[in-house]
Amino acid sequence: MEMIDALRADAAKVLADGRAKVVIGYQARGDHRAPLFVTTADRAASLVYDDACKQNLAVYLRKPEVKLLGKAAVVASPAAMRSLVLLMSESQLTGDDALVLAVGVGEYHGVLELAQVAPLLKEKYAALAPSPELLREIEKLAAKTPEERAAFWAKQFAKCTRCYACRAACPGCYCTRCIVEKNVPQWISTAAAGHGNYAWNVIRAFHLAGRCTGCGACEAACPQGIPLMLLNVLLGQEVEKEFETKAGYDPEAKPVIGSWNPEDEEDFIK
Amino acid sequence: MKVIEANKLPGLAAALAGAGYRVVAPIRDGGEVRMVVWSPGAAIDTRAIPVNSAKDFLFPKAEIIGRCTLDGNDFRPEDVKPVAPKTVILAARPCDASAMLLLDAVFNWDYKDEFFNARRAATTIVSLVCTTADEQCFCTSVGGAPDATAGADGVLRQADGGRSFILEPLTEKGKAVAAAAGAALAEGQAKADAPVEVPVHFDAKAVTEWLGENFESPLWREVSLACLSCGACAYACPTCHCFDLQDEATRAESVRLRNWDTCGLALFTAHAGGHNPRPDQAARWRQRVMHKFSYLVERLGRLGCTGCGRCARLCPAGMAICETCREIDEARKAAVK
Amino acid sequence: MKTIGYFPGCSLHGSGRELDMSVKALARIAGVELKEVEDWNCCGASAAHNLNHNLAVALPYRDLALAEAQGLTEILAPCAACFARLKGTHVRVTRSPELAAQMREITGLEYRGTLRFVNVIEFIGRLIEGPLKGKLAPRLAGLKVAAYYGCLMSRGEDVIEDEDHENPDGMTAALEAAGAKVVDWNFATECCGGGFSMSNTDAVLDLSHELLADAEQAGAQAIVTGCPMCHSNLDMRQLTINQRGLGSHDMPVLYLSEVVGLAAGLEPKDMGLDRHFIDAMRVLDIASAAQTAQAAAAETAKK
Amino acid sequence: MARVGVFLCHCGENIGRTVDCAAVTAAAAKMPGVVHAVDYKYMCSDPGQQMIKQAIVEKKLTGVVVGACSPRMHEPTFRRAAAEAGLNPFLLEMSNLREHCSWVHEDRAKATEKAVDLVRVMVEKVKHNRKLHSIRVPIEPTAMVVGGGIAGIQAALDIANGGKKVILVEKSPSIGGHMARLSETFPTLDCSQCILTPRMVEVASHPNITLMAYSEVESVEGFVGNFDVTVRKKARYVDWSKCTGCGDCWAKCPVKKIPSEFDAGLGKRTAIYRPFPQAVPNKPVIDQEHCIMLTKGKCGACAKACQRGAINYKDQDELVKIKVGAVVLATGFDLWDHSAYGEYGGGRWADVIDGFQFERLASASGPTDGEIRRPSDGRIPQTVVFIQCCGSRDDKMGKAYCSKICCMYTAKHAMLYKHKVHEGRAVIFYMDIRAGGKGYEEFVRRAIEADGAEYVRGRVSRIYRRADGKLIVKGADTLAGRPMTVEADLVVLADAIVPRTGSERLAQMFGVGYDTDGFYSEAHPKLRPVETSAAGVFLAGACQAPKDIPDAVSQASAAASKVLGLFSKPELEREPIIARVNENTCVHCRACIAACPYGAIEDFEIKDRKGNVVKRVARVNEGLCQGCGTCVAICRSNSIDLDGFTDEQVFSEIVTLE
Amino acid sequence: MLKQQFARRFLSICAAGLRTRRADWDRTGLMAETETKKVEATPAVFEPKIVAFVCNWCTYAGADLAGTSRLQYAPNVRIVKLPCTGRIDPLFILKAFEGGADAVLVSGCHPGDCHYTSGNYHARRRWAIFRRLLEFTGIDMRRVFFSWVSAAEGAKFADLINRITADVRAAGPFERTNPARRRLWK
Repeated sequence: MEMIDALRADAAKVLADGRAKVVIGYQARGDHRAPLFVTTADRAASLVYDDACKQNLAVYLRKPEVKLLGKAAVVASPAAMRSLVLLMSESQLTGDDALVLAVGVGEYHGVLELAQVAPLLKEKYAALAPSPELLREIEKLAAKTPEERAAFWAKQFAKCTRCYACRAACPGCYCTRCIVEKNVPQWISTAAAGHGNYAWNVIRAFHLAGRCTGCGACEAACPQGIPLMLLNVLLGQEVEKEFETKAGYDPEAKPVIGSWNPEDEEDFIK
Repeated sequence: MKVIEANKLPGLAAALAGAGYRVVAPIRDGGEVRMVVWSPGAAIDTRAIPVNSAKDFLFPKAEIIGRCTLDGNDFRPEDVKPVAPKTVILAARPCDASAMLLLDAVFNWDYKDEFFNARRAATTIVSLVCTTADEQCFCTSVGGAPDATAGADGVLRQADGGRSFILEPLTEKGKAVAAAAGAALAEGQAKADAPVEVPVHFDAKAVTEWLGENFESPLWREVSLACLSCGACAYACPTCHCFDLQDEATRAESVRLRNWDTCGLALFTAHAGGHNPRPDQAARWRQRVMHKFSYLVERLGRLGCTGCGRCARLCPAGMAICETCREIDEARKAAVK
Repeated sequence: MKTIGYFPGCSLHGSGRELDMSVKALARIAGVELKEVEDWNCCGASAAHNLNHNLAVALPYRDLALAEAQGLTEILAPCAACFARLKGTHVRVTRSPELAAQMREITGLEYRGTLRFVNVIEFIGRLIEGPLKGKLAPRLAGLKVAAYYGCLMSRGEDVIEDEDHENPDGMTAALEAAGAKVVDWNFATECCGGGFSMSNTDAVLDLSHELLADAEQAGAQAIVTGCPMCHSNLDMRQLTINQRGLGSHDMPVLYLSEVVGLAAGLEPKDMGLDRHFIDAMRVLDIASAAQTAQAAAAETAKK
Repeated sequence: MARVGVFLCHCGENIGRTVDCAAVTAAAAKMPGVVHAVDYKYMCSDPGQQMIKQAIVEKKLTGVVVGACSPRMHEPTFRRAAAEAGLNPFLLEMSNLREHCSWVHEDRAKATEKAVDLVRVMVEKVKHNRKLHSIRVPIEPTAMVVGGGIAGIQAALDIANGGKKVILVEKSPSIGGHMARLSETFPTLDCSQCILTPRMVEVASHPNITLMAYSEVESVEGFVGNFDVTVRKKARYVDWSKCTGCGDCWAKCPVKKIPSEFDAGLGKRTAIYRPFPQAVPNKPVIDQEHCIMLTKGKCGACAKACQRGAINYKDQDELVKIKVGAVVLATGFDLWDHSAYGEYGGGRWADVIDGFQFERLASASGPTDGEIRRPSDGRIPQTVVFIQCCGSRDDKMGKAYCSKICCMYTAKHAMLYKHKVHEGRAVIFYMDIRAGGKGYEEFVRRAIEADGAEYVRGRVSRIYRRADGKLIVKGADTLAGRPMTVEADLVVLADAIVPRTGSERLAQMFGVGYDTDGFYSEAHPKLRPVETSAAGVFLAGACQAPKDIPDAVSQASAAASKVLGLFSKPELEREPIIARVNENTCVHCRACIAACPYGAIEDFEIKDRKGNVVKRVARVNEGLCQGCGTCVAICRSNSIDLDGFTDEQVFSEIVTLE
Repeated sequence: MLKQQFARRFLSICAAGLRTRRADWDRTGLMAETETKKVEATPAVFEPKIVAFVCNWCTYAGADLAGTSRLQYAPNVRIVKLPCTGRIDPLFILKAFEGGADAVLVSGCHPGDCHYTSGNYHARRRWAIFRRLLEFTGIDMRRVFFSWVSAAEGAKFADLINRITADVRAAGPFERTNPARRRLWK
């Protein structure tokens, strides 16, 4: 059976069985892929899944209106599954909050309970890594002078309109009041330019340090094409190197920023 | 007939820049085409639909509209004049050009906005007749057309199968631009290419009517499920004009900023006391549609949508206002039956 | 381990012939090629460090550089002193760029620090875990042996890395594989007097005597060692010790490689077992006598 | 609108010499919000304070900045003055113009410029200060003492005699600890048990003390004044309320060969046992591991023997939750395991023993009735070698620190041995003799001079065991500069003192810090030696560092006085520098909960009127929060703020520095 | 780890000693001529503006000790006192740079010494990541300093401030290349 047929069959089944009230998946709209909320088994046939599905649907599990529909079964790639595990580790999701229609790399893993996600990831997708092109890009940038890097990012951040699509697309950005919206005192300048854009983009990346699961939804969401994954992946690598942990594999994981080890790196502290 | 070869468009830009214009044009940088200020060497691309709209140059995303200095307890307001350089926007899409008419109306409705008007007065818009479109384009559904010239001071028509362009001034401003172009434009003959065809997706009048009666429709929740609450659509929109005023201060000075804002964000209507009259995304999406297809029609007699399709192209969650309108249209038809 | 670099050093060509012979015999049946380092020179152990510290590093440095240049990655130095000098030099020059630079200048050769070093205990440990696994018979069952490590097989934190420096047990597995019983004794890491071999023979006699006496008290019927220096002190000097009236020792002293060779069924003479001062050939007889006695005892018990 | 008063102190000439105070005052007067600025020679003096008080009243000040010395010096002084004038003391801030400016800079212009900045920063900060009120926490006036050794006993008795209730938790079946195992004590050589047992009995009979023997702390919640400690009462299999301690049971127990812990393995005990005859409580427990009934399901000898029917093979562990206001940790020490020293036999030889084994050999109540007989063959050793610093002062193999008491007890051992075996030889290898203490040096001299102990300064490199059973001790006499060999019959190793196993887990439960060796960390090495970083948790005895009996007892009494001091008021007052959660914006990601060094942040469920959970959030426990602000910086949505150092305050400081 | 710390402290003391000696030497007049010339050539010495975020219990107290010991150091640093390094939000650093600081110093208790047991460990981890991000987005790491200074290290504090001031002075004003700087308003 084709992967997509199995996925559709499972979606129809969980709805028919009442195990889930809504299946969150993808639909095709021309070349675009848009989310599809399937609430009746007969509509499961509209689900699609292919490489064009860039959005991380885990993001919908926190949306109040979606929650009102009842328990969801969410179509999730390995990266999105890592997001689910991250959300579990941060008490945003618990055991029976959702089901997962687990789409792997080149195979389909069927309907999983949330508790089964981390074991699957550890077994099959422990080595998920950013693309070599991205890593090369980071290396290239890191090799430049601080002034060159500043110029590179100044050009990128200048495009930012502060639409916060990056934030909206990210399952990890689930704060109901983002720090950028805090105005007593004002943390980050509201103006979509210069220092405000620098601070916003730097802090956004920092708040995902040790939490980014590498799905790339933020970068895909950015209407201005800012290469946000350069920042996310840089920090992900740093965290992996220094603290030997990768986000989204352990539902019991302690937050990287929020825990410590006496042996942590400190050669920069003189 | 003023004609220019397609590959000489940069020459036109250079000539206009030389004549003291700030030249804004669709420039290709890497994978994307954006409306930006032309600089020597930049590649003008009239085929792709620019990511951003021409609005950015009349109503920027952030702007200082007030300033004061502080010296000890001494507080001194300063006069801030609009920054309004003489500008020509080359090859703006008709949907962007026609959006200017709505912006004009909004910024001069109950209050004449000094900053917008100064820039509007200094700006000449040379639109482009569309010979390309994509599946998100729906100008024809909202009263526009690929070859419409509303809001434009001049128009560029692609000709001879793309080898050249005809520049046709429409207003005095447009003529001034043509004159400033000087030798960059040659007098000659060319055959204008046919504009692209954009299918009609819905009946805008009917949508407006339906909206008037369906503030509480269950449809809103359904069509807004995917919406994630961000400003991607509004900030790409050529007509969205909501803004937020913010004061930011250091020890020595403070500025009043006018920043883009959007009804898509929860904070837009959040009250200080915690109440939010638009409590969920359904209410916010409804506002977006209502504003464009009902309130503005009612208030200014104009739709707040020119069918450029940017919002749908850029939406990270696959939302499309055209889609919503079509569903409304269908719901209406079903109801009539 | 198909091929390994081989550094015989002086003693394996002289007093330690048996070690050389037995190691080579073992390597042969295990199918390991020993590639002798070409143009090797003195490891610097015996006299060099008394004369000149630079010389004591430069000599082994040259060996290391040669071995590396010859494409070797691992060096087996059966002589414990050679092993200590070679590995010690490796540790020192890889830790100190200054010393490395000095040595480069003195020898005109470059050592990049890529070599690994194997002593006879580790080598045999690998053989019995690898190619000789299942090929050893407990031919020495019933023989009680004292495993003697001395200083060079037990000390030097950076040289002997995987041993308990006070109570080493690297030989135990090999000896037990050969069927021998390893006795609990006190002097496994004590000094044989090697450093005084030439200068203060009396001290050597005293030390070696104490060592032999403790082994006897512990019930050992043979001493097993890996170091040619220890071997020569213990084996060669027993007669002198007895002559001096310190004791009346008659203790065979074997190389570990010889013991394992016997277990592997090698001819004693091929390993030079007949070359010892104190008759070493008898260990097989002692073992077989003990085995017979035990069999008889078991028979009696059955009845 | 803020009305800030700025008061600049010249500190005699200390500030005025380098900083142009008049210029700073003039600059301050022009700062936004400042309505009053004066300078004065000594602001901390009575007239100076009076100036502040007067201005607060007359100028209706809403905030005060005092530019003077370090706030560590006089902040309490000025805050008290402000409070006396009716201004909330937390509306006063200090600019450090002396330690951070006038004393460290020479250039008058630059120092003055910096002083203006320092004042400005605090003016901006104080405008954002809020009135804060000391936090009052009720105190449960019951103390818990963990560990029933001499330190725990002393602390418990002192607290109990002070009129407060004490729960004494001891994990073994009897209190008494190591001291009960000692033969005599240095430097007076009085009998350890003779001086200890009356104290043990007093504990048992004291109306204010509840003794929980054979019990361990399982978990801890709460904070100073209000700890909720869960104690595991281990299954005893003997109903102590029925038991009279007659001894019929252990007389009948068929399992008699269990090495006695109390006798350091030299004596034997039965499976149902009391550790030693003077045990308190004097009641037996059944050793679950060795009892035939409990392991194999048959036997029942003790049940048959017990006339009171006190044996209960079905007994189970019981968890008891106890509310206490303060805790004294007195968990004591263990001896380091010398089997790591291969050169001393690696623990293989029976006649190489540790100090406790020697104590038991020398003790009249010990397995040899006080005769020094060596474990292997029971012979009286003619030569005993004592080796000091076994594992102590040995960074490589053992511990880097000096175990402090070994010099003294080794001298005592040598002395006791010589008193019992007059013709015997006692040879002591030592690195240094550290006999600092009242009568200690004299004691060591007596061991050498009167009792003839042979002190050899040097280390032992190796011990052999000869076939005849002699232990050949090879060492160096570094004073004589020669190697030395002693043929000994018994070797006593003075093993390093290490914290009790499991003490780290206990520290984690109570939030007490510990060092790399596992000893509990005092709050300040000099000035707060019995407090810990966890408020309301105090230390006594060797759990903090190696200690002899008088030191342990002193610290125990000190800890008891701290507890009584804490209990002297019904409520606790704390500085209100604590974190607060904005529950509207908190999304309960729990990062703060994981990060808080004090476990002061808790999960909290916000419920509607019907009791449905509307939202889960983090909530700060005011009693536990110490105000470090780590949670504040970790919170991504910035839903936590720290009173006294709010984001607004800090930002205004930073922005002011532009 | 302790040994490393010791070595580090020891080295910093040595470095301080060397500097003092060189300064003494300068005062002998041997270098006076060149000194004068230099002053003439660049009359305005660049005075860097450095913002220091320090904890109350160690570094602030260490700075107090530098004061009571009358150790002289450069007047270029402005201290913002927090209870603990754990309180220092990454945005504090950004804010300081936004406001035109030429450098930022973060300093607190040595590992194991934290008054709050582990605030400094949290801070250390935070900075390990955040500094990479700053570096990658174009903030020169010669502008960000981290140091452990205990309440007993008055000399280390004075030396640290002198070293930082000298380093930043050598690096020059950050105004032009500072990516976080507030520029929009001008």
